[in-house]
Order: sequence, then structure tokens, then C-alpha cells
Amino acid sequence: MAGKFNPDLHLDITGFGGKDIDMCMNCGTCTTICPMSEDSGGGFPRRVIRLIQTGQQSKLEETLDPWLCYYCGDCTTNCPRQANPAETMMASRRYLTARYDFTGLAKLFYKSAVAEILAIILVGLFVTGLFVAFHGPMVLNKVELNTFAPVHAVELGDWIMAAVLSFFLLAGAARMTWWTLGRKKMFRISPLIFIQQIPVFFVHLFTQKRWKKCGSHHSGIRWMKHLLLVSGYLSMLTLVLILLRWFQTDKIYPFYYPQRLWGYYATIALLYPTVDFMISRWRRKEPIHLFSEASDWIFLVMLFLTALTGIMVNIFRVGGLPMATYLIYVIHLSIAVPMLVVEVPFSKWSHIMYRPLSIYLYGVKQAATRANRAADEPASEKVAA
Amino acid sequence: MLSENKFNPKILVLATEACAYPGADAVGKAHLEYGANVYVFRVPSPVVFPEDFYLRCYAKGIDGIMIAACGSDCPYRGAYDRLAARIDRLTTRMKTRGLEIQRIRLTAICTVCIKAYLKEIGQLDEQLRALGPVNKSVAAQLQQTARLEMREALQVHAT
Amino acid sequence: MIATADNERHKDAVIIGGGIAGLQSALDLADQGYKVAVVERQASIGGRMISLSKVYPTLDCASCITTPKMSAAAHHENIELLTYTEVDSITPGPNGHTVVVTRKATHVNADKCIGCRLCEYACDTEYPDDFEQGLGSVRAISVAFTNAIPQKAVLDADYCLACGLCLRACPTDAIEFDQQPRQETIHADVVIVASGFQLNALTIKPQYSAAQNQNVISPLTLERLLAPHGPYGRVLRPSDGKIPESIAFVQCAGSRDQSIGVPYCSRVCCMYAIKQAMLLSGSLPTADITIYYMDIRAFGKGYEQFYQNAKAMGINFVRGKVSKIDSVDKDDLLVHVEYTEEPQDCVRKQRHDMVVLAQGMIPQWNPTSFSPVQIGSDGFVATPDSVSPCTTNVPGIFVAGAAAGPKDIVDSIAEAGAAAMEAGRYLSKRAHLDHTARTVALELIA
Amino acid sequence: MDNKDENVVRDAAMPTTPRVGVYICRCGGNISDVVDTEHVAEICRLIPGVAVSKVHTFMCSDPGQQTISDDIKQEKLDRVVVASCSPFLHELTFRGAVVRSKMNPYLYEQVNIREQCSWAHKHDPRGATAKAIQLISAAVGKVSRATPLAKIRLPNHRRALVVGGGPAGMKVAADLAACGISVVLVEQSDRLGGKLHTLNRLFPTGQAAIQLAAKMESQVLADPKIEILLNSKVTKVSGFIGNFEVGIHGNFGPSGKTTEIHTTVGVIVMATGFKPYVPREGEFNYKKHPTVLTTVDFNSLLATQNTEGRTLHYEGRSIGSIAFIHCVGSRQVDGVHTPGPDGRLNTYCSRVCCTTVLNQALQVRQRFPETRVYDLHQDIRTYGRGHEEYYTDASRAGVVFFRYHGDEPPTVTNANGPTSPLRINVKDYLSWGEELELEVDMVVLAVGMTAGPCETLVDQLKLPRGEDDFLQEIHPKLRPVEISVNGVLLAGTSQAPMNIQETLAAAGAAAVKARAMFTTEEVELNPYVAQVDTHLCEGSGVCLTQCEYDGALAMVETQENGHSVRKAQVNPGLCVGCGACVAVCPTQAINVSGWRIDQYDAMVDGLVRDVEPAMV
Repeated sequence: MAGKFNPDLHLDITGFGGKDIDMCMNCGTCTTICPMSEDSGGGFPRRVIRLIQTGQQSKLEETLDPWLCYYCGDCTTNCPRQANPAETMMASRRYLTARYDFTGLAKLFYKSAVAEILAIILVGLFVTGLFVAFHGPMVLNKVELNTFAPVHAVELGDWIMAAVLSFFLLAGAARMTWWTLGRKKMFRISPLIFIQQIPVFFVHLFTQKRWKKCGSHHSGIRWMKHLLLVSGYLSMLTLVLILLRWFQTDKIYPFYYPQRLWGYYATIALLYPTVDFMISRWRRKEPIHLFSEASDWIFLVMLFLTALTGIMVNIFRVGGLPMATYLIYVIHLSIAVPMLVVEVPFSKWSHIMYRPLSIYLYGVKQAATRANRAADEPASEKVAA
Repeated sequence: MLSENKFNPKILVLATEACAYPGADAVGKAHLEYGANVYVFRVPSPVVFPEDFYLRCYAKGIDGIMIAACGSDCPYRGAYDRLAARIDRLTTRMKTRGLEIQRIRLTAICTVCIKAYLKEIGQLDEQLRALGPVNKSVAAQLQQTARLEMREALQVHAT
Repeated sequence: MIATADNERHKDAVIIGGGIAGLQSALDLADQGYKVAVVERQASIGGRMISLSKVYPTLDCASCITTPKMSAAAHHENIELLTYTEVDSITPGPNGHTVVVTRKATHVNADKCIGCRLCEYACDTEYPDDFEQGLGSVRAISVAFTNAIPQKAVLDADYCLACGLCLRACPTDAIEFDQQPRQETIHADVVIVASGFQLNALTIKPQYSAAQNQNVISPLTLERLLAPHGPYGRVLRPSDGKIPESIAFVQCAGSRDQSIGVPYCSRVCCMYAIKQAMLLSGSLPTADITIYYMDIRAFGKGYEQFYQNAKAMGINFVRGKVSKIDSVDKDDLLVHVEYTEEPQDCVRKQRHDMVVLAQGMIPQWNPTSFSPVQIGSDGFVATPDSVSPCTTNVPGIFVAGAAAGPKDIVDSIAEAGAAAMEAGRYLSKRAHLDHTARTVALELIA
Repeated sequence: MDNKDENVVRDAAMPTTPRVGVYICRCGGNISDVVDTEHVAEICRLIPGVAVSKVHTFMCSDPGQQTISDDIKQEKLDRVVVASCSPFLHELTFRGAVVRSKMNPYLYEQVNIREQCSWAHKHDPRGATAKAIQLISAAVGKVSRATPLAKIRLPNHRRALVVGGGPAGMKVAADLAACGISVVLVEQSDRLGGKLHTLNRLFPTGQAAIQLAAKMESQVLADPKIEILLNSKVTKVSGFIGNFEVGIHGNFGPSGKTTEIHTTVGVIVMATGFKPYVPREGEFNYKKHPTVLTTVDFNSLLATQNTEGRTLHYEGRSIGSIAFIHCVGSRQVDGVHTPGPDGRLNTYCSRVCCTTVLNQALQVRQRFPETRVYDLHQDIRTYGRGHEEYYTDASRAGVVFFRYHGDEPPTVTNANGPTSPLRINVKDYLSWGEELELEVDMVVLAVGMTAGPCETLVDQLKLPRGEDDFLQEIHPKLRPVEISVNGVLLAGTSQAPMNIQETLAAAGAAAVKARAMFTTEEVELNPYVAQVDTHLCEGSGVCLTQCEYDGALAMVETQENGHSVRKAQVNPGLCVGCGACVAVCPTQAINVSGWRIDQYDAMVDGLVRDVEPAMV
């Protein structure tokens, strides 16, 4: 099998934030220092670096390796050539996200912060415009949010947005599946295996438990924070997508009522990690936060602002400030919506899908290999006999 | 010990200082082994030995001689050709009186010819074990005639 | 300090360091008729080389190559050896360099000592022997090692209990407890720095567990284990004296690694690892020997053939840098490495009885604080002139051997000869100038 | 035993009662682990003539040598035998030791019981012990018949011949001239500088090679002690240390015509350099495709390419990508590579090519940023100070590396037509042995160094070459710049591949040895030359017919008892001691001093003697 050489690939990855890929001399330190690599079939992260160095684009697209890395940074710390393998893995994830996305928007947003900010502003203005044009009557003597923004209308918007975003995200997931399972070869895998492995996807979607294996002690803490964040936005997703009618009420329930408690929990679970991550990125405390691309900052800032404005809506509502509530509500949605529209399918947030999916696909591949081997064995025994 | 009563030929190696002696050293340096019945003498060039020297060695009980020369790498001009011619005459002489010509062996061993050295030594040792001990008296007689012929040649040369 | 005739001397050249490079420079200068002083901080000349077992690519015993040179230097009429002596300062001046040295107290009168070692046998205070890399022990008073030059006893005051046993044992009353270090001054036209190298710490990469496991050893320790007159007389692993069945050589364990601040190649490690592997497979024929490397740098004359021979002997060469070594079952070691050249399942954890870390070479000596000699970014003496690789920034001060960067014995010896030539040229130019000056002076008088 | 033959054994050399001291070295276990040295010492006392027999752990050490000195004085020894390592290592050491005790150094004999005994018979300790005894017995026989010899002293011409005007030659010439020694520098081309003219920027300093050449040249030209002969060759050389007669052929001198001059020099320095390996036609597509170059070609391309641009240009075309292939003509593998016309495989590493390639690759990347560079190597051998930086910098500059195995070298083919891009197929071991394919516009072959041309001198002086065809030094550590012919020294790449710094260091080391040879008024030579016993010589002249060395042997008329007789006479400066004359002398009147036939006979007697009566 002869691989062809695409000499521009490493430049491409560098465009996605890859650092010092050329410095790697393929000594293998990163591969063996990595606590995940053995579980991932070895050769990781060097395999990714080498594929980039040798310009094997299609093989890079076929690999799941970048998604199996959780960036503990041990490889970068130990690298004798300061080739920064961890950041290369990060950049590969961005690159792959862009490749999975058929629209080309992901690539645009990753490569140009201006484009991403512009897109966010545009969508934000659009949302604001919607409110300006179609908002309900503003009751000013008390807070009546559901009059200003009728819950069924917002819910409808939520659903439309969810459908559109899911479409893009699933399209990316489909491309990822198609490439990583070897394109047409994937039809040779028994459908039973695909079904059997489904629990893996959900376990990893909700727990990210693979992360725990990654790196030294601070990875454990990072995983906890990340888990908190995941629970936060899954909570919020549930609250605004499924339970919005219950969540967005004008009646102020006592503090201990579940919709309020859950909402507060979700807010804290969103605010604490985002603030912590921003500080860490600012101070470059951990290996993972040594290098920050614009897309990283935009994501964190938007998430933070969404959570902040969300809780402010609640504060103003409970505080009985109608005008402030309506205003901050509009601002809240003008931030949350563009964030979701831009981040979920086309940028960093897409990893909420790709990470568990990669583990699922990895599981499928492993199971398929096992099945093949089991099928081959009797045959080889026959030959031997 | 019984095994010691078995015939153990005494082998003399005449090794040139420039090539074969360091070659024999190289065998030891590589920690490769051969029989302890092999004795190496260092010589500037084996061309120095008259025919009767070899015969005298046999007469004294040396069972086989290997001349380890430099071959074409010989640092002395013309020495190797002269040596080869002399060994030719010697073997002819040995043949006439039934002294086995396998007892003399002319080789070229370089400073790094470890394998060649071991091979030559091994073959000579094997042949000598098959032949058994040297016939000392035959050798002694041959040596006497060789010397006499040399003197006679001088008379011819003088006249 | 007032100079007296006793502690001042004039030499053509002072050589700093009595290792193989220093000795070669000294011999080459002395053979040209120059008067030379060799300053050596240890009790014996011979440097690193005398403690090695055998040397590549010829596999001669190191001692057999070093002792003739040591002996020749010791017997040379133009060479004076100042052992157990430290250099305090080097000051260049219009009339040559002033080198101030401290002769450390040996507490033994060198003129009286006959090297019979009776004091050593009598002494009952022992401490770990540096020469044996701490594997053996040495008495508080002893001759440095078997083939040391000079064969004179040295008493180590740090360990001596002043019990007086040696005093009674000495047949020549040579022991002087009250001996004091003394400073001496050497005026010399040239100085050759041949101060050699040391290895960086075995524990420089904590990932290699050298601090936790005794069986992670230095290559110099293995040299002593392999030496026929070494501490055990055979190769045993340090923790429990077991005969190792599986030995790993971890290359670039202290070099070519920016994460520990040594980006350069130490140049000798590949070859000595191959040599040690060959010697090990000779003394332990059934042992598995693996060399983990990144690039095998067998660059010298006959080196490549040496490497190929080792491969043919069955020594395993695995391309991959070891990232981590863990202890397992107390004494054994688990080496984490990627077999980078193998197509599948390349990340492995290999178990070994003993691991040798190819520590990096770093300079032995930093001359900047007491001399104007400059060093390069790697810490070795800087050689600004590419045409003569032995010249330093100071006229009349030259450098030889590993003091100017990692170097093997062959290259050190060649460079030591070159340094002697540069020094010789400098000296003959000075002699010429002196002569001219004298002639001019005479003419003026006339 | 038939040793009564009066023709064979002359007792003249035998002292009335020799007192031989035998010293057996344990070599720290190297010997004593196999040979029972204590037993050997005990048995050797029984050998006739042996007065003292002792064992020491390191005979070569100071105390070991001291033991010999003490015994010579106290035991009144007149002969010494040391049984230790190969005489190549320590014969001189022990000669020195006996000299210090006022004994003639040639009454010393060394027995090799390490390389040729303990190491070679490790699994036969009894055999090795017995062999050691017989060998010592033989040596005692030889040394008992030894006569005191003296070194031959000959006039020393304070003049050096330096062959080769490259950097090594210029350095040696400059060094020697600076020390007041006159030098003849012979260069076959029309200018000094040698291979420096083919180089571009030198690593690790980045200095321009021609600058260095010019600097060194001006130094050499300015020194009146150096006579420079360009366009000339050494055609004839004879003589010996201190007195080499050299014929130099060339078109120098005012007339510009081809002339030959003769001169006498004391020392010859071989600075004959190297030849770059020339790939065979078709090797990596060399000579079959216009853009397959060698590193040598590429150096001149870099040197002449003045314009900085986005890509490199060669013969009118833009070169978008270059692949460098390492180890071309080096590290060759038997059965994989085709031997050269002389049937030789270059199995050695040429030492300089890795850094050369990286130096060139880096220059390309820096000067022509859009020309891509690929590097196909086996191992990157940037061993020297400042060399690893080239590797790191080349990586940083975006050079992409591939690693192949010596037995699976990459292939280079034309992608399409004869002037199309080149296609390289490589089994890349940085990619787990995967077959990769690259298309490039140019391939640069990193050619190694092969032994330089110096046939005349090699043939006439009989200089030994190593397995790699380079001139072979005596010992890389003990005598690194000397060759087995006395008075001939090696400088630079005539000896082995070296970079410029190493070449200059080696040249310095050669110069220092040459200078040391001129510190004495006379040259001292070993006394191993033919010697005529005038009592036995009958003037047959047979010996003369055997001698190959002009002037070494002659028949002279002398007066004996009033008669004029012809006797053979030896010129010790020219006699090489080969012994061709010895074998043919009917009266055994001629012998090589120190290696006499009667001594060999005594050795054979010693070898067959039953020294160990109780054991048999």
C-alpha cells in the first residue's frame, strides 16, 4: 500500500493552532508517556503527528485518535524536542471538526476569529430583531415574562433551532462515522455490533468517564470540573428544550421548588467551570491552557455570558423588575442562540457529540475486529491441520 | 587423564608482524576460540626461513606448520613471491621422501582476517589429527640433504 | 602571599587535567622539549579512562592503553605531575600566565611513601569508593587504585578517625597528620585546559526511577562491573547481587532532551553502550540485552562495523526513546517504550533486571570564575576560531579533549595532539619574540 | 632432540650462564582467570637459565615495572621475559623499564599469553596454562641467545614533505614552518585549498569555505620556510625516516615546463585527502535524470545561486521540492548494494554527510522558503558540538524526515518522462514501515567519502590500508597519526572521513609528531636489520640476488690475512630487515638482528621441551 504525500497538510493543521509539528523526531516519548495510548491501540499521539508530517490526509480523517485524547499535557511536558504533541492533538480535533462539517463554516470560524464573532453578532442581531418585531405586550407593573415572550413561541423557536443544529451535527457525525469506519468497509460490520455498542455512547456522553484515565492528578480534577459543566449544560438543555413550560413561569415558586433548584444548580455548574477555565487560560496554569486560540476564548466567554445573563433574568424576575427582566431576557437569548448556532455544529461545542461518538465507533471497530478474528480462526486452524 | 593420551598435534604458526600476528590477536580480542595446541611465533617476514628450518622443526617434533603471511599486503618487496617459491620447493622435497605435505600450509592472513585464521587453523588441525605424529627421523634425514644441497649450490654458484 | 622559591616555579606549559587528553598534550609538548606541569585534582592521573573496562572500537583493555601513557608521562624528564591539586586562578599577563594552585593535604609525605600499602591494610575505617562508583569501599588511607600513578597513599581527613593504626603500620614514617594544604604559583607561557567531563545526574529524569531503584545504574558503574579487576569481579546487579538475565540500555537518558536542558548529543553513549552490550554478552552469554535508542551514532573509523557486529551477536536494538521506568516487584524494572519501527502494538512495557542510563556529558569544570576563559552556551569551553579548534578566547590558553565538548577517546587524543601543536606554535613564536627583544636590547647596549 | 648439528646452532651468542627473569602478568584477571599464572611461574623456574619467575596483577603498572627493575639489580638478571598481553601493546613499555635499570632493551622478550592464549582458549584452562609455559620456554630460549643491540643512528634532514595542499596539508605545513622546520608542500592541482573549494558554508560555524581556504593559503604563501609545488606529483620515494629521497614531477619553476626535482626530507606527511563517492550510473537514477545530484554538486549549486527567491532554480526550472538521500556510498550492505569497480563495498559511515545534508537542507529552507525539503536517512548522526542544532533547526524549518533501513534503500524513478518529476518510494520506519511515495523535483544524494588517491606513495612506501581502503594508523589511541612505515605520518582524511575541524585537529596532531621527530639531531631506528657475520661469509653473493632494496646490500672487497676477499655488507638505513637474504645463505653468515635463525631454533626447542616433568 503506497501512501501519497500531501506536503501542505501540516501547514493546514498549523492553521488550526498546531504547534511545532515539524519539531517531532518521532522518538515515541509521547506515545509511551500517554496513559490513554495503550488503550487506544498504541502509537498515539505520534501516529497523528506522523500522519500530519507525511501529509496523509485521508488517513488522518480516518483516525479516531484525536478524540481519544483528553489533553493531560504529559506528552508536551516530557517531549525532548518541545514538539507539543498535545497541542497538535487539539489542533487535529479542530481540523477534524472542520472536515466533518460539510458547510465549510467550521473551517471559516476556526481559522478566522473575526468571522466567528461576526457570525455571532449577526445571529444575535437577528434574535434581537425577532424580539423587537414580534415581542408580546410588556407588562410593567409586575414581571410577566410569558406575556412578553410567550413560552409556546419560545419553545417553538427552541425546537426549530434544535432541529437545525441537530441536522448539522448529525451530518458531521455521519461523515465521521463514514470515514472512520473505513467508508464502504463499514457495511461489512454486523448491524448487531452497532446496536450492542449504543450504551457506550450514552455512558460517555453523560459521564466522559474515559477522561479519568488520562494523565496525572490534575486530570482528575479537570474531569470533575468538566463533568460539572456537562451536567450544567445538559440540565439547561433539558430545562429549556423539554421542560421550558415548567421552567419559564411567571409564578415565583419558593426557593426549594425543583425547577428553581435545578436551574440554580445548572447555573453554578456552568459558571464555576467557565470562570475557572478562563482564569487558567489567562494564567496558563495547566498544560492544556498553555495555548489558547480565539475559538477557545469565544466559546468560554459566550458560555459564561449565557449563564450570567440567564441568572440575571432570574434575579430581576424574582426582584420584581419587569423592564430589566425583559431586556436581559432579550440579551440572554441574543447571546445564547448565536452561541448555540455557531458553537454546537461548527465549533468547539461539537465535541459533545464527537467525543462519545468516537468512543462508540472505537468500540464498534474493536468489536468488529474481534468478530473477524473469531471468524478467521477456525479457517486458519484448518489450514494448519 | 585418558583423553590426554589422544594425539594432540603441536602446530606452529609463523605469523607476520604486520598482518597475521595482529590478525591472531584479533581472534583473541573477539574472544573466539581455537585449540591451545597452536603456537604463534612473530616474524618480520617468513621469507627469512631456509627450507631446512621447516624440516628441522618437524625433526624436533612440530607436527604441522602454518605460515601466516601478509600475502599481497606484504610490506616487504618481493618477499611473498620468494616465500611461495620456497614453499613449493619444500613440498616437492617432502613428497620425495614421504613426509606428508599437509603438514605445511601457506596462508595469507590480514589484521582483521579472524574467520580465515580460524578456518585455516581448524583445517590444519583436522588434517594433522588424521595423519598422526610426524616421522621425526625422516624429517631429520631430509633436513641434512637440504643443507648439503645448499652447500653444493654454492659451489656451482662460485664456479 | 609572598612568593618564595619553594612555592613558585616556571614552566613552559601548564596542563589542567591529567586525563587522557591532558596526558597526550603533556607528552607531545614534552617530546618537543618543553617543560610541562600537569595539574590533576585526583590522587592519580589517568582520568576517566583508567576506570573503564575496555574501549571501543578495538576492545583493548582501557588500562592497557592508559597505563603506558601514564607511565610515560610519569617518567618523562620534562613533565612534572602535580596530583591532588586544585587550580585556584589563572591570570594572563604580559610575561605569560600565572597559575595559582592548591596542593591539597594528603597527610602523607610523598618523598617518604613507598606505596607499600601497609597503612591501607592497617586502617579499619571504610567509606564508599568513588573509583568503584561506590560499589566497593576504600580505607580512609589508601593508594587511589591498583595501577594509580603515583603509587602514593592519600589520607582522607573527612573519614579518618585519627586512631593512629596507619601511623604504626607505616615502615617509613611517612604519615603526617598535621600536613596543611599549600598554595603554589606556576608561571607558564601556555595553559592547556583538559579538564574533561562529568555525567549529569542519574536522577535528572525522575521518570526513570533512579532514585528509587538501585538497579537503574550509571554506565560508569557498569564499566566497573565489567572490569576484570572491578568490585565484584563479575556482573551482579546492585540491589540483591543477582546475576542479571535481562539488561536494558536506555540511550539519550541525559542528552538530546530539551525537557532537561541538554539539547546536544553526548557523542559517546551509542558506542559505549554497544561495547558494554558486547562485553556483557561475553560474560553473561544467556542474558537478553536490549539497547533502546533514537539514532545509533556509530560515526568513527571502524565504528559502523562494530555496530553491525553487535547486531550480528544478537543484541537487540530497539528504536524508541524510553519515556518512563517503573519499579516492579521491588527490584525489577519496567521500561515504557514505543517500538517505533514496528507496525503494530508498538507501545510496550518491557521488564528488565537492570537498566543502564546513558547519562549526558556535561563539563567537569567551569573556568569562568577564576580565569578569563569563556564558555559556550552548552557550558563547555568556547572555541571561537574554527580553524584551530583548540584555541580559546585567551591567547596562550588552549583547550583539549572533552573540556571543549563531548568527545570520545580517539577524538580526544587527536585533539590533544592538535592543542599541543597550537601551544608549541605559540611557544616558538614567543621564544622568537623574546630572542628578537634580547637582540634589540643587546644592539641598544652596543 | 637433534640440536647438536654444528651447522645449525652456534653457541657464540649464548652467555655462559644467562640469568633470565620471567614475569607473568595476571592482567587483572584477563589472563589469570584462564591461565593458572601461579602454576606457570612455579614451573618456569625449572626452565634452564631462569633465575626469577614471578606473577603480578598488572605488569605494565608502575609497581610491576618496579619489580623488574629491582630484580635486575638484586638478582643480577641479564635477560627479561614478560608474559602478558600482545607485544604490540607493551613491548615498548617493558623495554623502557629494563632500560631504566641499565639493561640493554633488546635483551627483553615479550610473550603473548592474553590475546593468543587466555582470551583464545577461555574454555581450556589446562591447555592454556600448558601453552603459556611452552611459549615462555620458547621465549627464554630466544632471549638467552639475544645479543645487546643498539638503535641505529642516522642523520636527520630537518625538512618535511607534505603531500596534498588541502586544509590538512596547509595546516601541517603552516604548523611546522612556524616552528622553524622547512616544508615542501606538493599539490597536484593548480591551487591550494583542496576540497575546501567544493564546499560552501562550513558547519558548525557557517563560515564560507573559500574564505577559510584563502586565509590558510595566504598564511602558507607568506611563510618563506614553505616551498609550494603546484601541478606536481610525487613520483618516486625511497629511503627511510630522516632520509627520504623524493622525486617530484610537475610543471613548476620559471620555465613552466614539466620538470622533475629531487629532494631529501626527514618526514613525509600524507595529507592526500579523500575522494567523494561517485554514484554508479543509475544508482538512485543518477546520470539518468538531470536533477539527480550529489551533495558535492549541490554545494556548488548553492554557492552559485546568488539570487534569493521563493524557490531554488536549477537549469532554468523552478525546484519546488528536494529530497536528500543519506548514506549513498556509505554503510553499504552486502547483498543489497553493488560493489564498486574495485569490488569494494563501503560498509563504513562517512561521518560528515548527515550534518552536511542538514546544513544544505537548512540553507535551502532559509534561502528559498517555498522549496520543500525531505530527508531520507537511516540514522541522523549529528554527533559533534553544534551539530545537533542543525538537526533541530532543520526540523523547525520544516524539513520532513523519513527513515529507511540499510537493506531496504529507497528507490528513485522518473514519475513520467525523462525530465518529469522524480518519484521516490521509501519504506518509512518513522511510519511503521509503511511504503510511502513522494514526488520531487530534485534528488540530492549524500555521497560519502572514499579513500583518496595516493597510489605512488602507497606502492613505493608499502603503506598499509585498512578494510575501508583509507590509510591505516598503527593504533587509533596509542599512535593515531603514525603508520607502520617509520617517518610517515597521516593528516586528515587520508586516514578516515572527517569534517573540517576534525581534519585540522588531526593535522595538528600529525604536525606535533613530525616536530617531535626533529627535536633530535639524529634519527634513531630499530636495529632489526641484516647483519653479516664476516667470519662465516664466503662471499658467494647469493644474498645479493635476493635483495629488493637498492643499496641495502652490497659486496665489498676487504683485506683478510693479506688476501683481498669479497664480503657482503649491509646499509642499515635502507635495509628493511625482511630477511630474504637470510634464507639463501649457504653458510648462514647473514641474519636479521634480533630475529636470528638460531634464535628461532632455540624457540622451537623451547616449544617442544618437556618443562613440566611431574605433570607428564
